[in-house]
Amino acid sequence: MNMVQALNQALREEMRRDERVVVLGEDVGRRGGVFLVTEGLIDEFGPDRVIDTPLTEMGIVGVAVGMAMYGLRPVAEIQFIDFVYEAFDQIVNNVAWVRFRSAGMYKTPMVIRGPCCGGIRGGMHHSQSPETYFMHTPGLYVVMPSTPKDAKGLLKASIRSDDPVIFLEPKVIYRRIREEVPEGDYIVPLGKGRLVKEGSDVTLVTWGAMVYQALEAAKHAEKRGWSIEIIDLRTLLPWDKDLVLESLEKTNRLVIVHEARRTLGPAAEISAYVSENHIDMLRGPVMRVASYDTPFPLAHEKLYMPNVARIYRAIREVMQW
Amino acid sequence: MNMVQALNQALREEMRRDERVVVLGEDVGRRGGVFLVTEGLIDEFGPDRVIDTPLTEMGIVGVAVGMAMYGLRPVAEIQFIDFVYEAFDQIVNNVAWVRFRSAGMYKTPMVIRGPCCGGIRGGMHHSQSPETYFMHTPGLYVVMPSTPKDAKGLLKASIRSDDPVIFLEPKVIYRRIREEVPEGDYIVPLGKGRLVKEGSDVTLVTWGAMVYQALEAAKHAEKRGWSIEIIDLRTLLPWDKDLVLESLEKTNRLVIVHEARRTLGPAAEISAYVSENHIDMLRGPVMRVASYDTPFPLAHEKLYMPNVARIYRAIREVMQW
Amino acid sequence: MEKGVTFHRFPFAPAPRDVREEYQRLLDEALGFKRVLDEDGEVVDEQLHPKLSPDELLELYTLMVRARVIDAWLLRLQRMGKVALHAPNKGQEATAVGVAKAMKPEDWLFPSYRELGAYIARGMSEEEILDRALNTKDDPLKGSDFAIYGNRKYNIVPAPVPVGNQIPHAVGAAMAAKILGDKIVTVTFFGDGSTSRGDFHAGLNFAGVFKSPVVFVIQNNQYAISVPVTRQTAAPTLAVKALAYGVPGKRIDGNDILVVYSVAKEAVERARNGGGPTLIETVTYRMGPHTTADDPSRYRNEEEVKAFERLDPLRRFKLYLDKQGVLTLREAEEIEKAWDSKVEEIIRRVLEKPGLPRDVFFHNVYSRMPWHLEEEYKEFEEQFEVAEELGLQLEE
Amino acid sequence: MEKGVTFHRFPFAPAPRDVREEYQRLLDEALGFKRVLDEDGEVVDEQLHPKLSPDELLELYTLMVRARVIDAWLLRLQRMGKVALHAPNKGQEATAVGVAKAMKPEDWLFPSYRELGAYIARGMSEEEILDRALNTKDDPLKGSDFAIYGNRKYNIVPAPVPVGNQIPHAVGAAMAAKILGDKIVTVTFFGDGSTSRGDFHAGLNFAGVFKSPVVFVIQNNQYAISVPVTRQTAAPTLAVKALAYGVPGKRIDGNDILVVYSVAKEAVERARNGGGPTLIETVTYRMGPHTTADDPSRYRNEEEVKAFERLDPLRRFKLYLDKQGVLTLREAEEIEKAWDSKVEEIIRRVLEKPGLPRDVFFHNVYSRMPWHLEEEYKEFEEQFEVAEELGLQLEE
Ligand SMILES: Cc1ncc(C[n+]2csc(CCOP(=O)(O)OP(=O)(O)O)c2C)c(N)n1
Ligand SMILES: Cc1ncc(C[n+]2csc(CCOP(=O)(O)OP(=O)(O)O)c2C)c(N)n1
Ligand SMILES: [Mg+2]
Ligand SMILES: [Mg+2]
Repeated sequence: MNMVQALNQALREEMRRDERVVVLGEDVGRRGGVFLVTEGLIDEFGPDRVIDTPLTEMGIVGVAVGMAMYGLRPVAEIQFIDFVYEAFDQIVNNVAWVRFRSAGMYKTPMVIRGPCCGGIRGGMHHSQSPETYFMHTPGLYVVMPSTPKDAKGLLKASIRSDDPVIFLEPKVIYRRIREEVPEGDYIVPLGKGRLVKEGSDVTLVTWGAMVYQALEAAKHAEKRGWSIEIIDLRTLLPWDKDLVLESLEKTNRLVIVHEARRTLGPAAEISAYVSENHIDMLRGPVMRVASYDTPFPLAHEKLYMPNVARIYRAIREVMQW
Repeated sequence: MNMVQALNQALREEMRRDERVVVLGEDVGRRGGVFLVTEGLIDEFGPDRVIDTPLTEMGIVGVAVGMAMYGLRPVAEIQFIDFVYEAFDQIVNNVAWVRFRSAGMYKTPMVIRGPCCGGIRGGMHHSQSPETYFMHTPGLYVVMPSTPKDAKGLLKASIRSDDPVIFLEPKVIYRRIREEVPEGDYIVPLGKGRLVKEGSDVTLVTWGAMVYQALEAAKHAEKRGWSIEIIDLRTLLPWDKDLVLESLEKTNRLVIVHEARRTLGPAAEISAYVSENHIDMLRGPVMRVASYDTPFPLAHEKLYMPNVARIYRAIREVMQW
Repeated sequence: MEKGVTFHRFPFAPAPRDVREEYQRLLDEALGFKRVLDEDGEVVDEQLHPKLSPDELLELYTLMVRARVIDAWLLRLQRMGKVALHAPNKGQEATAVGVAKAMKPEDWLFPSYRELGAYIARGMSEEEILDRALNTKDDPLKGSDFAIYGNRKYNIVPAPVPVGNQIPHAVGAAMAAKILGDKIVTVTFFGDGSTSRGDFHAGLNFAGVFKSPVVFVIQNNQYAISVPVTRQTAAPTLAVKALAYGVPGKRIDGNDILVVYSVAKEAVERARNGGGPTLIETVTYRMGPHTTADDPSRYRNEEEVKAFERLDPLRRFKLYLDKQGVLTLREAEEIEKAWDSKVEEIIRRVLEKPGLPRDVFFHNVYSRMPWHLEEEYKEFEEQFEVAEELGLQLEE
Repeated sequence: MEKGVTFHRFPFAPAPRDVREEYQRLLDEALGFKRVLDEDGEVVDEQLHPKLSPDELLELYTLMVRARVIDAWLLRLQRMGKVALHAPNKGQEATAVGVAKAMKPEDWLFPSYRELGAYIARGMSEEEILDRALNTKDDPLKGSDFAIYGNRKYNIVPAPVPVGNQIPHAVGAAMAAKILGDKIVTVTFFGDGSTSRGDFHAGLNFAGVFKSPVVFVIQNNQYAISVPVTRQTAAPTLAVKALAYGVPGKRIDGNDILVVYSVAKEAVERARNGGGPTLIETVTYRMGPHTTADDPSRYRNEEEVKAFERLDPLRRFKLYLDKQGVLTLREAEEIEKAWDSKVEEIIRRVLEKPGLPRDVFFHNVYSRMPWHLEEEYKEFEEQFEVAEELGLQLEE
């Protein structure tokens, strides 16, 4: 099963399980979403629970906030996460802060999900990785799956979460990665990473589609005799500190890889956290491999995003210490 | 002269110097802005150049983008920077990226300025420090002055910049700090920090109103015999790497203090940068003193923001290495 | 879900006659102006005159008085440095109370920050208002944003300070209620300035498309801080904006509690019965400054304020009650005085209360504190030891 | 700047008669529907019929043909994997060309992504369009977003992909021109879906308040991807939305180039002469898929598309030209064929061109590269050496 199907299944099962779960967004109904993540849901659950909305992200999110406050569990689709910024006001002030503002009297159990990240020649507005904007906003969870199985389990966990979740789906692997996905109920808990691969020389922390680049780079590194441990964080806020530190204890070397831009990309937080609290664990620099600090380009995106060569280069760098 | 007067003078002089400079925002005209930064400008320059707008930050910024593309140099006021999020879509996609999108055929020489930061019992929406959201957005400059003199020189430099500038004014020191401010023309270049105070044991990097907390904390530290160097970054993006590294070369200890929240606050970038490129300069952990990862509270704000005790604690910590 | 041409509305033709006629009617209401009472409390529209008992009338009056009294006290408390900020309600009591009384307790209110009368009408006590404003240990919103009131107990959702943010929330809640089959209505208040925000546009548009049970109340108090409504929009009225969304818009005298009550009641019940949303522009006037931080002399004359005093909703309603024989002017004044003393009494008590715990802001960020916040909490606790070591008195 | 009551617009009274009468007129136009040509190219409105010379008519026709030809080629190139994405224009040529020809060269156009005819009408060549779509070394936008065209040379501002973003830009540019005393007009295109965005609300409102010289053109092609316009808004027409902003809104046949030209010309000149903004809803139909990534069969029937074919703007204009004796149907077809061959020829040439330099995206982020980007640039350059070391062929 691919990730689109896994997400579709997660939505379907959750909507069957809990009638408070509704889906809304642009083209999510009869069109089934532009990537077909919501395909067929309108046939099973009808237009009251699978809601084609007018074209305004601010409206989609703002209305979902009201629904969540009232007692529904809305899953709001942003057609491409790059279009989320019109909703930023609603996300910061309301999705994230209603609970605080109301001293816990109201809450916003909702998911904002959408395709993110590069690799499909989507250009500036169909390729972005906006984790930072959300990770810097208290009150939110930020999640990004890298496999179909995780996608299903994480989306279910997100829908059931009493706290709002920004759920980012790397569209380049929507249909590219297939794996066995259990039918029926299971969740992948928020806040827990996944050990993708064990190793002893370098801890490579990453998430989303970069997991696959990291695996490739590790192969090259291992040809040189360097053993690479790979962690897929899955949840970016709060990130799985324990898993990272456990690995670092062994390797004492850290490389963080992400598609988000370098300056204040998520790696900055992980790096700064480790420097602040565990500098004694570090044998050398904490390397960041990230997209460059430019808008996402249409031309040469594969040279803009982290690739195997750039990840390998960072590994080589830390191995010199 | 205080900072409000210095900013007013900067605007007035720039508007006299260059008739393409216009000011727009909520209540900037007859009201002179809620903090009186634009006081009297409408009398001198008329309502065509000092424009009271309808109540929409998206509109203010979106319209200013069009003005800038056409050839004006708009200075858009956001009444409190906490209200900037409605404009976030326009800021990311257009203020920051018009130049890239148009391959340099159009540009957006404009300033978005507004009062920021805490300390006036302003509560959640009159106290925020949103540097991160802008620093993670390529195409922007991000500036925050800490003195009247710098405020004038930096605002002039920002207005003359061909690149767009987010100009954040720590409102708590609007009227609290007074100093001699030169009449007439001078600029403080973007991208250059200021050495506030020399010292040899710890480099304390900060900006905005935290400069004054840092100075206080340094006094306590010096009583214990620790010599503190204080750098006021003034520009957050791009930040003055050379000044910081020069200082670190001497001290080998780094503490970063800011009002923004800790997780992916600006300190994360500075810390990660140093860890990545100059870990050999570091004798111990890079400490961050920041506001907590919660919305800005009305109650007990002085315990929420960095204070002398918390800064001192971080200094003490790095001095143990 | 059928596909096809049924989804097009007269694409290559003018609007049909029935649509034109309906819009003609909507336009008339949106450009018109309805009132029951004139400036002197004389009934000028018998049809809209609600048939209320003397007790009910007395209640409306008392609620307006209570709003005015607590408003004045909050102003004073702010001047004394006890309250961080207050947004005066004076002059706008009729809209707040009239709308709130048109709602049922199970309906949800999404107010802005200038509707004390509505909170009181829905059951919030002066003591609670003061706990909130003074951030005592009993502050129901636990020291979060200023000038904001709300409590789930009364189905009053605390407003976000960024104006207009609550408009789509009211629509979303209304959509949710409809989906769940709850026969409730949501009502949201906002100002003339807030009609310029994206939230207004999104909220009204969704409400129109989904025929949501929601009533939008624009308190057109003529200003958004210093910006007059003529600078806010080139539309001749705010009610006419509703027509952009296929929603009826009514323009009424917001300083006449009887017309507010009647028109709001009709709109609320229409919404409850599946008739869809209504937008009501209540024309009113902000008699005080925008907030305690404002200086209105910079942008308006005292004569102007004076001129609008004749339209004071309490004055007009008192004259009406007097004429109706419900209450003499002197009795009316006595009620005012009594509430004033009562509130003074409450304030004395509330001022004695302890404040909120110093770690209050660590709570209610998440349903459970995540590890990074827990670690920060530890650092937070340590600062008190450090301060002691330094001989510092930490400001709170 | 005077203070005071002059800023209030009939606060406690209905709108005066002149305002009502004006709004009556505006409502009629916004709910109406104007056309010069009927489905068979017969003139049905002599008053709006522009008096154009045969050469001018021929030019209009040729421009529409060129738009349709390059559109079809872009579709083919996308299917061949050469173009990342294309948003077909078929069916909407009359609006694009008609509006563009109503503008002067010094006027500024803020298009969306579906107006090839307008770009061509303002001077953009097929070669330039192909350079853009294929990201050759001559791509004027240097490999930034797809499906977007623009060039300062023709005063065509490249659109942001987030729909509606450009609406306030057009208003801001118009305000700037007015401030600077330039007698130019700005025009912006956007779709029916885009009317729901905050940018539309802000842009229209500013234009109304500041009486800016701007013309808003909504291409109502009945869909926003799969969402029909009836789901986009409950308003009966899109033109009626203008009334919320004190702006006139006109509803016309967007598949009739003559009415588009006439009405746009009038609006543009009105704006130029200080008359303020106009919103024009051009009713049209998207004959193709939303983009090459879309599958319209999921949400609309082939019969529907068929039904709208009679309204094809080229078909109708050809019939008109034939009736007017400007061009026979056969001559018209020959023009089409000629352009098709010409474009095929150009494509052959453009496909030979080298692409953009691999470091292209490091440029035009700032006016001068700041230090952090310079450091990243160094890392960027190093990856090629590393790749070589690893024996890797880097994908570009
Ligand atoms: C989004 C946003 N921008 C700016 C402000 C600052 N501000 C507070 S109230 C106000 C004016 C609001 O006017 P209106 O909507 O008419 O309400 P009123 O205060 O008159 O009741 C402004 C600009 C805000 N609260 N929110
Ligand atoms: C802000 C934003 N949200 C979503 C999208 C994805 N999207 C691209 S085009 C489109 C529909 C636009 O419809 P309309 O405005 O009617 O223009 P049309 O495509 O019909 O010409 C959508 C939803 C986008 N480009 N921008
Ligand atoms: Mg107002
Ligand atoms: Mg459309």
